[in-house]
Amino acid sequence: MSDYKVKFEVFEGPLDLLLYLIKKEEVDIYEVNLTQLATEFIRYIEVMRLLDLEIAGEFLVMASTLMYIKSRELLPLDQQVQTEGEDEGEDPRWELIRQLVEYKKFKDAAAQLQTLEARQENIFPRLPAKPEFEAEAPGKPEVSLFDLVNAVTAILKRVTQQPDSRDVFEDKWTVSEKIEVMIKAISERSRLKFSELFAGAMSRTEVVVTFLALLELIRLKQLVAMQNEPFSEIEICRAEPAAPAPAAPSAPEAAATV
Amino acid sequence: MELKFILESLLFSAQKPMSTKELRDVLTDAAAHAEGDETVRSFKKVKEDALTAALEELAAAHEAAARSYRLVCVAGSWQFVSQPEYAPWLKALVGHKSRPPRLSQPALETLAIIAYRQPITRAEIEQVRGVAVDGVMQTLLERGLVEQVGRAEVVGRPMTYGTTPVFLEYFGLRALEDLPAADELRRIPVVKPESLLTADPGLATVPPDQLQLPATETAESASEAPAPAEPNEKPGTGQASK
Amino acid sequence: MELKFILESLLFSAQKPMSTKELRDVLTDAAAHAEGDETVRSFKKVKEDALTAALEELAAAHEAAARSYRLVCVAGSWQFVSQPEYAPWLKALVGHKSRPPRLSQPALETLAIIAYRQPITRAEIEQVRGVAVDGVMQTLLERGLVEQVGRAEVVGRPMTYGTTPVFLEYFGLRALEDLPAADELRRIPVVKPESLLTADPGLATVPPDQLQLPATETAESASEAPAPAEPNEKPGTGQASK
Repeated sequence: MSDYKVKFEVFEGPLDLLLYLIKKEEVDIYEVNLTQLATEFIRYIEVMRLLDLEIAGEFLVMASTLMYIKSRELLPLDQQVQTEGEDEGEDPRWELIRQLVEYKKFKDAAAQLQTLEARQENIFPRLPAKPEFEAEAPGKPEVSLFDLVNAVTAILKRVTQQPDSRDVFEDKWTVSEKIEVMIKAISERSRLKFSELFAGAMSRTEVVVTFLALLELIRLKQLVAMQNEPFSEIEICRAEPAAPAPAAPSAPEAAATV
Repeated sequence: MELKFILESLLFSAQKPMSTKELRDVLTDAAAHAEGDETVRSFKKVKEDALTAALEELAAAHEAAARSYRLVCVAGSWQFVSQPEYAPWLKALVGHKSRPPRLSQPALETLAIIAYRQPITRAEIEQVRGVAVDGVMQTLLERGLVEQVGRAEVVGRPMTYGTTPVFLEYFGLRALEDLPAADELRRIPVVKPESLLTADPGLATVPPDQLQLPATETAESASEAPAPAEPNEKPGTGQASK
Repeated sequence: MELKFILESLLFSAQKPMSTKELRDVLTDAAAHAEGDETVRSFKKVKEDALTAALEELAAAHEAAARSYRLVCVAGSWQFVSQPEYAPWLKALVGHKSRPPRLSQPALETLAIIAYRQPITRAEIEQVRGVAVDGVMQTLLERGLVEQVGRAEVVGRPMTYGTTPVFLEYFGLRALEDLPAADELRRIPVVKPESLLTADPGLATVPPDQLQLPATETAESASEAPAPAEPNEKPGTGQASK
C-alpha cells in the first residue's frame, strides 16, 4: 500500500497531476476537454480513497473545483448562459486553465534550472594558490631589534655563569671603542656570527657595551643583522652600499608562482 | 600593456571571483604603489565601462580559443572555470568530494517561481504551485538560495522573498536577467487594484500580463471560488515538499 | 577528447605544481571511477612519454598564445604561472588581504623605549627618539602592544604608557624581567665616536640626557653621515613585508 502512496506523491500537487493527465491525452492545455479531465482526476481520487490512502487536502479542493466545472457543463444551455452572462471572467474553467498554463511554465523553468544545476556540478572554478613573490634578496630577512635583544639575553646569561666574571670588575670598554673594534672586524671578514661578537666578553657590562655598539652601527646603516630562518644564528655583515639606481625594482624576477 | 591582459592576470591569480569594482580597486591600489612606473599609474582610474568591455572581450577570446577553461561572470563576479566535459578528471583531482544534494522537484519549482516573480509572498507561491511550500521554503532558506527581502503592502504585511547571490552562483548565472525565458515569466510590475487586495490578502504580485484577467473578474472569481479551503494549512497533507 | 586538454584542465585547476607521475595518477583514478565512460577509461594507462609530449605541446601553445600566463615546468612539476610584468598588479591583489604587517623600525624602537622605561609619557618618548611618535603610538595602541597605564605627576598630568601582555606574547617573553639586562641597558652611557654621530637620537636604551648633542655637531654629522641609503627601501633587503 505504501507503494501506491509513494507513487501518488510523485505528483507535486493537483496541478501536477492535471498536467500529467493532459500530457497523457496529448492535447494542448487550451484545448483540453475539462469535463473529461475532471472525470479522470476524480477517478484518481476515487482510487486513492478505495486504497484508503491519505489524500492531500489540495487534491480534494481541486476535485471539488472540477466537479463544479463538470456540473456546470451538464446544465442546460440556457441556464449556463444565465450564469455566464454576469461575467465571462468568472468562469472557473478559464481560471483553472490560467493556473495550469502558469504552473506549466514554471515547471518548465524548474526543468531548465535543473539542467543548469547538473551542468554546474561539472564546472570547477580555478582555485590558484596565493601568488607568492620571491623574496627580493636571496632569502635573508633582517632581524628585528627584539631578535637581537633576545639573542643578547642568552649571551648575558652565559657570561653571568662564568665563575671569574666578577673578577674583571674594572671595565675599560666604551661603546665607541667597541664600535671601532667591530668595524675593523667586519672589514676583515665580510660576515660575523652574532655569538662571535661576544665570544671574548669578560663581563656583563662588556656584553652590554658590545650590544649597544652593534645597535648603534645597525642604526647608522653600517651593519645589518640577518637571520636565514627564524631562530637560527644571527649573522652580522656590512650594509650594502646604497644602490645607485633605486628605480630598478626587482619586479622582473618576481614572477608569481602559482 | 593592455588592460585586458592585466585583468586576465588578476583573475588568473585571484583566490575568489572578482567584481569589476574589486578589479578596479586593485588597479587603483597598484597605481598608488607604483612609484615611478608610468604604465602602472596609467591604470589608476579605469572606467567601469572600460573594465566591463575588456572583460567581455577577454571572455570572448577564451571562448574562441576553445581550450579547457573559460572566463565567466557569475553573480556579477568574474572567474576562470573548467569546461564541464573535463569533470571526470577534475573530480579525480579534488578527490571525489561529495557535493550538496541536488534540489528536489518541489524545491526547483518553488525556486523558479521566486526567481521570476520576486519579491513574492509565500501565499502567492502557493497559489501558483497549488500546494503548501513550508518545508520547501525552509530548505531554500537554509541553503541560502532565497531570503526575506521585505514585506508586501497588503493586509497582514506578509514577508516577501527573493533570490540571493548564492542562487546565481548555484546555477552559474551572471544575473537574474540571464534566467531562461526571463521575459515571459518575469512579473510585470502592475499596480494591483484595491479590490483584489482585500479579496485575497497576501497577493502582492500580479500574474504575467498574458495570463492576466481583468481585475474585477479576478476579484469576483476569487471570492466565488468553490471549496475555499486553505490547502496549505491542512494538516497531514503529506504533500509537503522535500 | 585530447589528452593535452585534459592535462590543461587539471593543471589549470590544481592548487600546486604537478609532476607527470601525479598527472598520470589522476588519469588512472578518473578511469577507475569512470563506470561506463569509455573516453575516461581510455586514458587509464597513458605512457609517461606521451604525457610529457602533450605537456610540451601545451606549453608551446600557451607560449604562442602570448597571454598573461604560461605553462612551465619547474623541478619536474608543471604549473601555470603569471608573466612577471604583471607583478605590480598581483602584488596589489595579494596586498589587499595581507596579515598585519611586521612592525616598522620606528615602531620597534618606540616599543623598545616604552618597554625599558615604562611608565613613560609621550613627550619623553619623543625626546628620546627625536621625532614625533603620534602615528607610531597609534599603531602600537591599535595592535594592543602598549596601553595607557596612568598619569605622570608633572605639569599637565600627561598620560603614561606601558607594555601589555600582548607585547610579551609577540616577542615570546615570559615577563618583563626577561627583557635583557634591563638595568644595564638603562644605565650604560653612550659616547659615540665623532665620525658616526647622527641627527636623531634613536636608541631606546639610552637616557635622553646622554644623547643631547650640540646642535651644530648634529647638523654636520647629518650631512656627512656615511652611506645615506635607506636599506629598507633598497631592493634586496628582504625586509619586504607581504
